[in-house]
Amino acid sequence: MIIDHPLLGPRDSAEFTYMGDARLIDRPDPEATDAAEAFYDYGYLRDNPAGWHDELWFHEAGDRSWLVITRNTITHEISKVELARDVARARGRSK
Amino acid sequence: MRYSGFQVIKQALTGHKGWTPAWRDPEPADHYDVVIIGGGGHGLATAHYLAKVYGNSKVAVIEKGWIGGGNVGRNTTIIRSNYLLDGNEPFYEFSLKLWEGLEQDLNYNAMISQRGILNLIHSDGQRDAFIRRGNAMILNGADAEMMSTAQIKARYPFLNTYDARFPIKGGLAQHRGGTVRHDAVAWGYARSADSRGVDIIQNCEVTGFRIKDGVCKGVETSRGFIGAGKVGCAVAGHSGRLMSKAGMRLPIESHVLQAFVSEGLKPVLPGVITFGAGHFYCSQSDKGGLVFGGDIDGYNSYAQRGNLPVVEDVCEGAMAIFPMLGRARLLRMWAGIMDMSMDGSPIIDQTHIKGLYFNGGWCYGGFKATPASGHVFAHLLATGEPHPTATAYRFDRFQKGLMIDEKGMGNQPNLH
Amino acid sequence: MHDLKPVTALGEATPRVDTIGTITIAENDGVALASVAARLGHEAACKAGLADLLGATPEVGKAILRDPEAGFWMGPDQWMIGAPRSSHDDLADQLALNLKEAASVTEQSGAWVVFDITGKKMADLCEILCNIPIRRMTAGDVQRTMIHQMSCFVIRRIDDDHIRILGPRASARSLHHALVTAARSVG
Amino acid sequence: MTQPNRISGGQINRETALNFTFDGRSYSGHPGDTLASALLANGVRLMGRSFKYHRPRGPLTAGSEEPNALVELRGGARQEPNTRATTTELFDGLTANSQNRLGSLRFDLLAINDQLSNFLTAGFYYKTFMWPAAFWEKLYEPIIRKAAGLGSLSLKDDSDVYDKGFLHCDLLIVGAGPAGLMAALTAGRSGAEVILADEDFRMGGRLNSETLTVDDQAGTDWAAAMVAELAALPNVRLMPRTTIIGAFDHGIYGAVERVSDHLHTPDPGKPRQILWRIYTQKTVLAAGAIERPIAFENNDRPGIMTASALRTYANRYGVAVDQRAVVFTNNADGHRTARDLNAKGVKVYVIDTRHDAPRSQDYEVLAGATVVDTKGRLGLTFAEIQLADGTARIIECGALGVSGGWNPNVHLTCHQRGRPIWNEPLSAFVPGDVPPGLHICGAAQGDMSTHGALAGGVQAASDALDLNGTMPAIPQAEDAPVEISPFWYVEGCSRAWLDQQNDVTVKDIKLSHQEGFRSVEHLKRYTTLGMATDQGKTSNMGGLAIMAELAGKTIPEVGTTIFRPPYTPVSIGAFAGRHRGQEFHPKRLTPSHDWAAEQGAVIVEAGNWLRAQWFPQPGETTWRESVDREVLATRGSVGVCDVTTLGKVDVQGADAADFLNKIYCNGFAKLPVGKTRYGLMLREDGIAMDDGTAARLAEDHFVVTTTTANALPVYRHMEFVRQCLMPDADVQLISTTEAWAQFAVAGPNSRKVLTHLVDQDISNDAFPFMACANITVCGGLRARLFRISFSGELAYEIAVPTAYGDALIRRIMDVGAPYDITPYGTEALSVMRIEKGHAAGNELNGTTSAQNLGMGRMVSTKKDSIGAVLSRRDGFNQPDDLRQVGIKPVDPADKVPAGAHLMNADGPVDAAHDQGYVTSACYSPILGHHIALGFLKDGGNRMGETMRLVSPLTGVDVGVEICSAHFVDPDGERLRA
Repeated sequence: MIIDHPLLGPRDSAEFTYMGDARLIDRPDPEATDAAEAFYDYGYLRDNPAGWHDELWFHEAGDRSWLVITRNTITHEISKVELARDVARARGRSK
Repeated sequence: MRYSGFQVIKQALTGHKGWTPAWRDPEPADHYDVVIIGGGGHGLATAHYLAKVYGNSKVAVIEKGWIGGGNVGRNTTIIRSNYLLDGNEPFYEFSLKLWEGLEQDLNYNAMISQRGILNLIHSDGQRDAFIRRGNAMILNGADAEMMSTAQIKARYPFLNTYDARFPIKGGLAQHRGGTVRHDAVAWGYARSADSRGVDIIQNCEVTGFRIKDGVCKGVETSRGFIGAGKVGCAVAGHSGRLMSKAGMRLPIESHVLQAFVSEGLKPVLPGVITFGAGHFYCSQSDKGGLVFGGDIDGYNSYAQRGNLPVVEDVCEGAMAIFPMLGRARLLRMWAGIMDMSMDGSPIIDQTHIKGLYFNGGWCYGGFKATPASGHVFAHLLATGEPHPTATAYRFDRFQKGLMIDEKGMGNQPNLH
Repeated sequence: MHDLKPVTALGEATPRVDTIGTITIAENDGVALASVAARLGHEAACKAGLADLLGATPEVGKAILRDPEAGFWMGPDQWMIGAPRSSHDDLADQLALNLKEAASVTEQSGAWVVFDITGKKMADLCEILCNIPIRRMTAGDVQRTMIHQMSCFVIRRIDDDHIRILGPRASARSLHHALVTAARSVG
Repeated sequence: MTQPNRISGGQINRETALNFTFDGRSYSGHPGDTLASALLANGVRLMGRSFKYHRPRGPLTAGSEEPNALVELRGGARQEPNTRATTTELFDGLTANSQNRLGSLRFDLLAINDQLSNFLTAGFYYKTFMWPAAFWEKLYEPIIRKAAGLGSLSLKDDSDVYDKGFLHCDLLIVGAGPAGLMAALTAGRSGAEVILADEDFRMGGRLNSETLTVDDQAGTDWAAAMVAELAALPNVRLMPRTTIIGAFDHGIYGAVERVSDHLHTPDPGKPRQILWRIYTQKTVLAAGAIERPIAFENNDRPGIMTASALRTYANRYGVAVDQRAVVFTNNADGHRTARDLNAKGVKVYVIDTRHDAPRSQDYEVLAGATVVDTKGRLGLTFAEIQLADGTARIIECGALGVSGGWNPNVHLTCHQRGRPIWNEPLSAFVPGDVPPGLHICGAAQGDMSTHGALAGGVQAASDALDLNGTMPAIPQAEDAPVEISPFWYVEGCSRAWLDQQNDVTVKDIKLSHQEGFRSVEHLKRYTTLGMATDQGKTSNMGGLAIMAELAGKTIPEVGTTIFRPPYTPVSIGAFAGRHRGQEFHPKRLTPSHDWAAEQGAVIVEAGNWLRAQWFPQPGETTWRESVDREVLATRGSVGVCDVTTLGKVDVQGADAADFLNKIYCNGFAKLPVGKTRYGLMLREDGIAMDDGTAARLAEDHFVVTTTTANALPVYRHMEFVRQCLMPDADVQLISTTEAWAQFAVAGPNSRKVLTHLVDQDISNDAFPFMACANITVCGGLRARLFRISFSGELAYEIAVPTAYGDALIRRIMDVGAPYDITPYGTEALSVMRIEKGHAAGNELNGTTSAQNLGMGRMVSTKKDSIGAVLSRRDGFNQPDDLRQVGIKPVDPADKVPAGAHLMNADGPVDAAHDQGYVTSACYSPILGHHIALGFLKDGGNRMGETMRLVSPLTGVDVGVEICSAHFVDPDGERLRA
């Protein structure tokens, strides 16, 4: 596969390491009263869609950016690639 | 019709006119005691054991395509019970024992071939881990043997023990491991279940579950509603897709695993062998093809096809231990969808919806598990209780922190 | 002055040069290296500091090929700076001093082996070594890529037939072997 | 040597003779020949045996779709089984042998299977060999396995090398026939970067096999001129002998270039083959079409082949397979073969299934007739014809060309699971859904005429590249329509071969239908149709058509067959490239590697690192002697060990301490500058991930160490936390593992040794336990010093820039000489850490929690850290949880080996009563007996308990005592000395 890196342009996916669902960015609040349940959900349950999937890839053999890639799990088509740091900021992880 | 050598001769002499379809092609009934979704190895085995062991023949297996077309029809055919953890080993050993009597049980020759499986060892740390595993196997009543490099070399004289980047320091063998003609497993179970009255309904896709007040009443299908006392799902690879129709999210991701076969070659490999310093395992089929594989591609996929990096990685492993394979040719590559679970072990359990049961999360261990999976799932469906060898395969183990993690990779499915 | 004698990444007293057919593979032992990462909120100051040093801040995927200091982009807000070891053995300290709180500087001199590869079949050599579009690259283009499982930077230098490869120093011999083997292969 | 069947013409160089042998007999051919054409020229039709029935076989085709003429090419370590004679380029000195025979090719003893074929029908093995049960493994299967396979491997290491490479282009064109050549010209003139690849050694495709003209030139000459023109374009790369093997995601194509296969041996340093990964924006598929046979009784004899193959041998190679030939066809193209053969002086008969078949002045056409049987034990001698009126006629012939129509070569279009669609006028499948960016033209698309190919090539290139402006003119060429009347098999035939290699006959398809295996997938799997080395290129359609007829369905209703990569089988060596033997993975050498080698150190692999395992001294005969000495010397005085391999990450920034607080379960915020702290890192699921130290060199600067094995995953994890979980923290990370040469100097005299090196005061007061600092050594070389200990002794780790590592180890040995400083390797390192009770990889095995490791209390509850929440789950906090313990033998002479399981002294020995296991074990030279670390249920409360340690696998059953894991200096006094 080829990942169109937002900074570097098209790069072979073999340069990247896959982690999984981009919801892993949304780490729950450990102080919340339902933290145990929330972390179980965060850690273990997945939508696992047959279709579009936001997922985390690490440019291990490249610039060491984590990326959020929107990829179709049926066709492998990639429709969007963003720096995970930007996504994390947009999702309010900066505190 | 009973299959036998005599029957083959008799039919040959009478123009093969007497052979009948291996299973019927029935219309679905309105209601069954048990509807099993998924006409793969596990679903068909479940039906066979429900009918044969638990005496329930009001059973239907519904399959969206053709039976045996999923992972039972596209794997590397290996059977073994060389597991480490208590949650797994008794189950897989139960499975291996069922394999050992399967041909007679089914009256179908699935060519179970116990030519052994050998895991190569390349470091002291790996040896320690394999000794622990071998002991766990023996303590669970399975067989295991530590083989020296010299013993291995005698069996595989062409093994690279002289110029290896990661020297071979021995191996853990399970001589009862081996291979099975995979398609025949599906067909054998189907034929047996059918002969006991189970309806095998092909080209029937489940479009939804009919759930009322937390109770599953049956399934909506492309051929209409089919009522059921209990519904068992055995569609590994597609578990997430199916269970989402019941509103469930699972501790499972779907991943692609590739496998490969070479051109037909005169026999060179006596048994199954796995490389311990890379991703490569291999056996040779009764037809002569080297059947081999390695790691999953590593990304979520339902595409049933993989990419080159894994092909290369696997062949590098092949050349690392068998440099004589350089001129053997890879004939075909294919890929299946794996239910990769969060701890690398399966789930066989009731769901929170009454009457709805789940069997999945097989990662790439599903084929060898087929008989036991069917047996214990039949047990669960018939009795409502988990089979003694499968008590650990619960949904709530993740919530409770009781994972069954053979590889120690944690909650990242693509690492299992 | 200390009295310890360095060795090259290939473990020798002097840098090695191999000529195979038209290709020359020369270890370049004379480069001091340091990475510079901008501190959060100080990106502009960091870039300005680098621009002072190099004439400009290297853009994504680019190097500034310049004497005595040169530099290339490594990652978001991160650059690798190189300079002659003879004059800049304490490159990291100098950079830290210059950039102050604008950047985190880390010495990298020991982490890399540097090979200069020249010759008219340089591009053929690259094609069997790594996944970079070498024929489309122009002077100053930099790509991080895998060469036989080793993570390397490939920098297209000013001369048309010249690339510089920075590879992991501990694997210098494996990398050298890969380069020499590839050179023989493309002949 | 004469070549009796060699006729005039063809693209061979008759001026040069190439000598070769087949089954030990010498023959000669010419440059331009394939092995098959040369053998046919020499009158050899019999080239192989079929898989199951061992039927005599000759070539069915003249291309890579060949199922029959497979040979063992070359010998010794270069022996290459299953090699298609039809694509093997002849070279001088070529040797080939026939395969899959018992005895000689002519008298194959296993041909008995053919006599028994009535018993060996499709799937017969599923129904028998079950009684008695034990006989399957002992008798039946061994017999079956003996007959398995086709060719044989030499079992010698492949002596050739392979390269792998990457190419980038705008347009990849697959196939250099008329369509591909025109596409290349169109794209090439536009300035695009073009790769034109063809599996053949001569570009031109079918033009080389035809007598057609293009622009009044012979087709083959036109093609040669076109190739020359393309070669002159700098932006066009011509790749003959290059097979595109697969269409992978996002425009990545796999290709195999056969660099040296046409040579006797590769030139020095040159690869046999190169696996190319081609990255292209767009692709034009111009792979042509493959002619399919018709099934009739005994249609598999040597001499029977596709009509187009007969034509190719005549036109391209100057070979008449026989002077008397029959063409059996259902379409107009078969007549082209007849015309060409007739023109070459071959006596030709055309058997055309169509009642309205066109007549000829030059040869006899039997319209509405069929071939109903053939004769000839080792090669065709007679064809038996049933005429339109039902009467029979026997025709003597040695060649029979069959044309059942042409199948567009859709292989690559299926690689992303696109399904071909049925085209009624062609009676063939044409490409359906195709991979993105793929454009198809010529016969591959169903445009069967030369004009269609030429025009289609221009169109496809122009479409693919979105070109405007002037296109190349379309040369003049024939534009004959396809005239075909579908005809799949001769009625009443039974032993009529569909899959010739796997011996699948019409009868087998009927049986498959009868037994309910009616879907394509079931049919293929039950009969093995299409599972041969040609992936069914010549056989699948026939099988499908017959199944359709039996099932009363149309062909597309029965299903389509899709192809999977690779297009043709690929050497495993090519996929592996250089990564074999010592080059399987790169090596990482420590800075002291050369020095250690000089000392005669035994080297061990640690991941990709090579490390000194121990340093044998003269007189030492076992590794234990060396290791014991190294341990005792270190604990007694001082030892030195290269620890460069530990991962090192530079963590800087204002929020560095907060960041460490997040990744480590224990606290780092209050660590003073100049101090180091042990840290335990959990995964988010609460399991221990890694451990190491973090040294605070400045308020905003830490150096974190990881274990050797986990350096990469830990770094990745740290970047995840930094970028995804703390995106606005001021933290910068970079790995510095290889930047520093780091040595552990350990033992009571370690300080004395270092005093000779370090330029600063390192007295206990100035540099206490867990201190760290930037220092200088040997008069000014910048260095780092950490007072940390893995061995439990007074110890330091000292780091200098890597280039000075070699000098430093030599200097350490020099200045340490008065203290008898002893280098130690990973074994002694391991012994000392076990003696000290430090967890390492065997304990941090991915399933153990902080609690298991006895570090549960380290998980801070005052702050959030990765893994903290999920480590509080019930399963992590059971009363009988595993706890790390020490284990020693009751009898000091006993070993307590790793991997053994702990059992209650008086309880049963089985899995249900398993109490725990040994993770790490060694002989402790200090204590004078073996010791071990392990995990034991409720281990914290079982100190002093006597248990049974069993390893049935290795024959161990000993009594052990549970003890503290800290065997040496439990209070840590030595560390602080």
